[in-house]
Amino acid sequence: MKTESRLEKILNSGNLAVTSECGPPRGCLPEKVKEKAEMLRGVVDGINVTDNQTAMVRMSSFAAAVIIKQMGLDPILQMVTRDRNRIAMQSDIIGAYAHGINTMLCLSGDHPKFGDHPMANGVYDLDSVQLIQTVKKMRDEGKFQGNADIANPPKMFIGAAANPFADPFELRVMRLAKKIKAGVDFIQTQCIFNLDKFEKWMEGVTDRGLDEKVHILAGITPMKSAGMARYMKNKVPGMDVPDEVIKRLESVKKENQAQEGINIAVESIQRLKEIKGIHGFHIMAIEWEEKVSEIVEKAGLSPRPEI
Amino acid sequence: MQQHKDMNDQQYNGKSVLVIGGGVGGIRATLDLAESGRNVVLIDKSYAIGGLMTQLDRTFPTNNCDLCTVSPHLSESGRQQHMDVMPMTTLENLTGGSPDFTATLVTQPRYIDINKCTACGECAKRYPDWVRFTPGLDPRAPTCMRYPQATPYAFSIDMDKVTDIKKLQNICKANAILPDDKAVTKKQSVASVVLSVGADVFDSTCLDNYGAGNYENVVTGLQYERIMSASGPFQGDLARVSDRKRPKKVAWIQCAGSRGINSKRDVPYCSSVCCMYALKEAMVTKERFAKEIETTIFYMDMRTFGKDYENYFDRAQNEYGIRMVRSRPHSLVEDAQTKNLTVTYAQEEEPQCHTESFDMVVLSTGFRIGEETKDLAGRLGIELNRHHFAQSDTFNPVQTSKAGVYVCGVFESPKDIPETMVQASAAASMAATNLPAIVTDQAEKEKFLPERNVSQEPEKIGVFVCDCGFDIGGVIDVQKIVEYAGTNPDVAVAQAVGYGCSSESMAHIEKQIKDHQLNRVVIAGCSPRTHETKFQDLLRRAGLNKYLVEMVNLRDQNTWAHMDAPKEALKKAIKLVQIGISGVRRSRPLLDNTLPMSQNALVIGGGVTGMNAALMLAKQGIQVYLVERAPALGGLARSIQKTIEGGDVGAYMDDLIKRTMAHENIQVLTRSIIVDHAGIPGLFTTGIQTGLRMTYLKIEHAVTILATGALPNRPDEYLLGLNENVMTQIDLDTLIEDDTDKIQGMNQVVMIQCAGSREPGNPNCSRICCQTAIKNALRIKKTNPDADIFILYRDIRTYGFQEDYYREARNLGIKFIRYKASQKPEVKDSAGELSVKTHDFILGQPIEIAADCIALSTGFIADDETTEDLSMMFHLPRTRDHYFLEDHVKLRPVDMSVRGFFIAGTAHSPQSIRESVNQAQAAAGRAVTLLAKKEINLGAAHARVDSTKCASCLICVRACPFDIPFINAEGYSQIDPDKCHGCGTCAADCPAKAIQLLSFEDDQIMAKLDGLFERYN
Amino acid sequence: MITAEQKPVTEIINYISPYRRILLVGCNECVTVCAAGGKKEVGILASVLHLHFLKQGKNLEIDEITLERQCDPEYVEELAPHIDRADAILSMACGCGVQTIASRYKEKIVFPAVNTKFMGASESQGIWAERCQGCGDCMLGITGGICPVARCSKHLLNGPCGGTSNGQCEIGPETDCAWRLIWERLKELGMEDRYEEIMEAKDWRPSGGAGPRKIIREDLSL
Amino acid sequence: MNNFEPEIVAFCCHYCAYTAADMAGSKRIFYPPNVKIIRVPCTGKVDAIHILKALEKGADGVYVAGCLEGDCHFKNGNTRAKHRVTYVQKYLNDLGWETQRVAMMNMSAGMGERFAGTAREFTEQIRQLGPNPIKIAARNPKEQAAI
Repeated sequence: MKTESRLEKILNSGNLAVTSECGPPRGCLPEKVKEKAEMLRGVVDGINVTDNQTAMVRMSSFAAAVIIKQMGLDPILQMVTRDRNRIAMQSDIIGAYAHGINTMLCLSGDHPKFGDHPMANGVYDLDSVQLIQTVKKMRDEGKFQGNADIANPPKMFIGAAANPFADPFELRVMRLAKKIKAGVDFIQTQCIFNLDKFEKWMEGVTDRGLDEKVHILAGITPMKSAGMARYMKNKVPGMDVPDEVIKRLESVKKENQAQEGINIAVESIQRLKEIKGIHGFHIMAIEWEEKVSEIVEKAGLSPRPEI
Repeated sequence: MQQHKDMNDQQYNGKSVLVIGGGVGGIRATLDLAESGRNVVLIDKSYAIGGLMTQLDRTFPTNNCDLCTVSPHLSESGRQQHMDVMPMTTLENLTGGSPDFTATLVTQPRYIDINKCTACGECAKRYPDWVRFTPGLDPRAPTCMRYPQATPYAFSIDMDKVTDIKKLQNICKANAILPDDKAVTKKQSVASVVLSVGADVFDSTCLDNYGAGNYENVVTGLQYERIMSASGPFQGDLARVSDRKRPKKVAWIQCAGSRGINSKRDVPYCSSVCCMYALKEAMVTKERFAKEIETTIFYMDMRTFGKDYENYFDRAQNEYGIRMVRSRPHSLVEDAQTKNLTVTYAQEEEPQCHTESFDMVVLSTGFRIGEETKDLAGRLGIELNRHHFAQSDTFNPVQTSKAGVYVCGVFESPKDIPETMVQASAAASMAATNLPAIVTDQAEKEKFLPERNVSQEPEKIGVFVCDCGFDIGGVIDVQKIVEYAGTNPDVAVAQAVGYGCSSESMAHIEKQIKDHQLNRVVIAGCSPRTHETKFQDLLRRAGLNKYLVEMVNLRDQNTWAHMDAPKEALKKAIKLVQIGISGVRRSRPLLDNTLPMSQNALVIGGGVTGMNAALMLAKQGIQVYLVERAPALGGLARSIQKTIEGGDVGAYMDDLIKRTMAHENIQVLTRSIIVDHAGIPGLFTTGIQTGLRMTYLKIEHAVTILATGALPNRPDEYLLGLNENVMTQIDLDTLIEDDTDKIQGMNQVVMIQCAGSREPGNPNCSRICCQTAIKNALRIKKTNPDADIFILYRDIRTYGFQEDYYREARNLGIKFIRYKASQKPEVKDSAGELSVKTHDFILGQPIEIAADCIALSTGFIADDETTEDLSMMFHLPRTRDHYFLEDHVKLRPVDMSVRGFFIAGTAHSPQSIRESVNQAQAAAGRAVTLLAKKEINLGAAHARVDSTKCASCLICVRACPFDIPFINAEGYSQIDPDKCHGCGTCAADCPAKAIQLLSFEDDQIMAKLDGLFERYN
Repeated sequence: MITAEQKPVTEIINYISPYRRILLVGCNECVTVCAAGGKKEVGILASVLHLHFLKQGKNLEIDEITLERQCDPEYVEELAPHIDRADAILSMACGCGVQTIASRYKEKIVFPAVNTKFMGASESQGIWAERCQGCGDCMLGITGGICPVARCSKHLLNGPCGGTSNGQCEIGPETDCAWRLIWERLKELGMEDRYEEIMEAKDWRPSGGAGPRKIIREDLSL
Repeated sequence: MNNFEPEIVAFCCHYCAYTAADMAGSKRIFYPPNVKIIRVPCTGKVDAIHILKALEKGADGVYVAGCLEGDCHFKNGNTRAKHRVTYVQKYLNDLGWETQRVAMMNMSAGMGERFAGTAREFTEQIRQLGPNPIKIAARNPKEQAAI
């Protein structure tokens, strides 16, 4: 065991892990965080706390993660390199670990252009790969990125994202390899709608035996409506939504589209379970946390093992 | 130099070349001669030069009125002094012999003093029926014919019609009317004569079967041109004569009066141009009026044999959807009410007759030689052929039966504008050989005072205002302008000068400049477009740089345009004059930079064309390098025995080669190839590797003539090369000469036309194949009268007089069987027994013909490799099928777009020996016009870079439409004055303002604005 | 080359409207080449300003001068004779030029007439694109000649991020994904393997992280 | 501002527009005398500065007249000119001037009617716009005082 991370334990136990996420509120009420997190109690092994996702200002992922931790749940601290330089990020990592947060996800983050502060300057002092290196170095060597020693270094279970659907496709496996080289422990993928393409990617991954070196959690997002599907296809960068999915949602009545979306999610999980190298699922039910348990149920992923 | 000049004078004082006929051909010949330094007299019986072309609306193959391209800029001094244009003049007789003729010329009274007439048009406006005036052209006319008064808009009084000459005299403010004008007879000593009298477009009314003349909606091709022409009867709207309505269905009937057997009304020859002009009229009809108008052409053979004409034909059918019906309708019937016309016709494919009704029918009538021309021929003592066209030499088409008398254009044989242009230049070129060029540059220099250096002088401006008679003076008070101009402190002289361009006024202005030591001149009169050069010369004569004059356009752009508002016109005039004065202050003396021109020529290709071109140049004292890649001269013609007219090619070639090798001015370089090239027009250097050792040698030359020829085509079909009895017409030609027995042994001979031509890969017509086939067929018949000869053809294209041989062949029982491109004949070889299978449209079934010999009319294919290499080396354009592409297919057929390059022979397009000779002479003639300049004038209006300001930003390099600027070794933009076209785009774009366009510099433009707006600044 | 483009004319007008006599100074270097502040643009701007103020009935006096290079004191010295009669200086050079003038003529107010944009190359006539951010530690040698710092909108040294679609950057289809370009280049060079080498966190000191930068050449300094 | 007679500058290329103007004259096609032509070899020579200076010096309207599009004697001078006219219009717009005070025209050498027509229309257009604001300002010292 590298860390105290529950997620690490689950994964090492050979069980399929399940994570989900909750986006912190755009205000100060801790209850908002609590409500969402509560819905996930006993349903998942870790809760990603997003870091100003889509570059919209929200409660800091650090603070929200602390709240969740205090509820006795297992937050996964997301950290983007967009908003803070290496000094700020390392201090947050130490601070978070001091609050018992032991799992984190290293991202570069959406460009400010997409957020509510397009005029903001992206920092990008480090990129995600370098952040992985940094966290690993802090954990394994007890040194800051700048090489100074850390008294009582943080032991973070390090995660990163992978998007098999962004192009150039041929780079996507190599990029994963690069993150592994940098020291990532687990990967949460972009939401998967195009399963064929995903399987192709996984072939590449297993061919190189990368699945032996990292735990891959397949990203799942239930669609609330055909409209949402279309939006994701056209508006969200690096998202690959096949037309069949949109057609399938359109084919049912509006009021039933949400249910259909959940069905699709569940079916996807069933199919993905069969793929070698998939060690779990990351269910991103954006502002729809209440549905996660249903999905986990139907996908036969519950109850979550006790460790 | 001086001595040389005297010698010149003794040789021929005032001797000229006489050009008869002022059509495009005559004008071309006149200009070529004048430019090459020969005195030339151009006479025309009409009161305006321009000839037939001026009546055409648009002309093929460019489908626009290109007259402006050719219209003589007769005011350009260099030419003017060699040129005397005499309208309304005829040749009475010609005595003596070459090169010492005496011509008696009679000029009919015009009753207008050309020197006074300003072409204001008042007389024609007030008394239209008393005054003859044909602008002739479409509305572009005035812009096209930039004629100064030497050849005016050509007014003349029809005295028989005039009832009261006084009235005329009163309205003519220029008092140019000469009531007692008399015919003038003049003796002119002449070195040679060029006949360019053209032919008449014959009176179609004799075609009663087509109701020509009785049916209103039956018109001739020329009438149709006039109807479409904007200057025509319906102001350029296509309309039927009967009801002024736009026709929905128009038909053309080809060969109306041509290729006929009815000797009363038809001529037997082919008029050569009708197929193309019918296609053109049909295309223009759809292009300019309405796509919906149905156009149908009834024809016998589609004769689009000219350069790229086959493509033109394809476009007509495929892009414009013009309907082609292969049939010669025997009659037309008019519907009494609708005045529509019913055409009855049959097609060989099927027996029954068709009838179809049209709104309008155009008779494609051809050329006839008129009685006047026959008389003229008599007076000149030249022979005519059986069709009354000028008899000319087989191997020298412009040579008439009389030494020193040359012919060009339609009078030689029916032909279109491009070929007329070629022949005109050829005839001019031949005519010039009888008359050494006048060495003028010396004379010029003597005529002009040395230029005064005005750089240190304060501006001293002279303003001269024309009243141009009523045209300016009648609208505004010239005196007021003069007074106003005087108020400018630096205006030393301000005067009214009447007709500024009249000789008296010019002399007066010259004197004023000298007396008052003026250093800037403003001429307020007509348009600089027509008169600037005239006044620039005036300044030179007065010892001033020619760029120190500014012309103010008071007439064309003021009084003419504002006659309705004289008060405002005066205000505007004053401002325009002020603009002129302010502008001229900033004008600087500029030098037309010139370079001495080499007097050598490079001729590439040692075939018929190359040798003829070389000899023409050599005869005129030009040093010629004749480069041939083969070990010996001769080219393709070497393998031809006879021409269709029976000329002995072999003998001709022997003699030609002998003369070429022998000429002291020709250096023959066989086994030679061009390897590099540099320089500017007039001063090229070209590298050649020559001889077995490929020795490198560099030659300097002013001009280059491309005579690289084409290749005999050998397509891979009809078993050619697989069976010895399948041969090309060239093989057959030799066989006929060398192996009489074999010919006599032949029972059946089959000839297949268009083998490897008019199909993908070689889309155009090879032009010579039809005549070649018929030529060889006739020769076989001579040696073996019993032989059955079959000619399988798509269209028989025996244009011009070749039609005679076509008829003869048919009379001798030679069978002509048509095939379609889609249904080509098949050649079979069963155990050495050859036979040809083809579809017979008349029998309506396939037939098989056993053949002892199959002759394929394979024609030409472009020498792709050679033209590609040379076009890359010389930066010359090529056609889609890899022939060289001339600068202007119609009006500059042997000039290439790069000055100093000329093209002739089959490198231009497929053509006969005779035609190649023509182009060779033409190319040489055109080359001489350039060489005669002796120096390269690079003009003054070019962009100049101030390297101290240049930021080397490349903007000019990228902006120049002609890729002239480049960043030189010092790292600054450099623009070669000799290459710059003078558009000024770079000057406008230069972000460092480091580039100025001389004579249009920014401060000059700003000064003009100041002049206009002084009130506010 | 340093690229710049003219400021909105209204902004320029606001700067100078309090003054009567303007010294308008162009530069014959970069801003000439990128058609922002050369002699030609100086003339055009002067005329535009005249149009505006004459319309107000105010006759603005503008002296137009274009210096060889506004970022060299010697050239800037050439303004000395004209400086006194000017109420304000309007510079069409990049920021370097404006500051050189400001430091030389302390008593006179200097306004910039252009916005200095970036270090770019001209793609074709009239089009300039950013190519360098002067990071002071050039890595083009290992990125196939394409700079991730200047051309990746996140300056990722280990790109591409997950936002690439159809080879374009997530910020918009008009921007190429620098890492796509780098990858293609590496493939052309047969250096695909290079891609998997991790680029360590960048030391930003040479790019200004350590404060304003200076180059000192002892051998040249007098 | 009644009986206002606009002062109009037309930069005409030698090969087309200037020739067309001569044509109009020789065919006696009348057009307003307000238009004063300045001849240039090609409209490619006409730059923003020339147009601006004309306005600055007091022109009520300025137009550039070149060959028909695609027919430029110098290949593309007229399209270059068109872009420069647009460039000037952008400035005028920023300054709150009427952009219609400057224009680009195209005509072939033969189009005397077209020349006269455009001259007529443009003059009328400027007449509607009224005089160059600079001139108005110059006439009312009051406004001047205001500044």
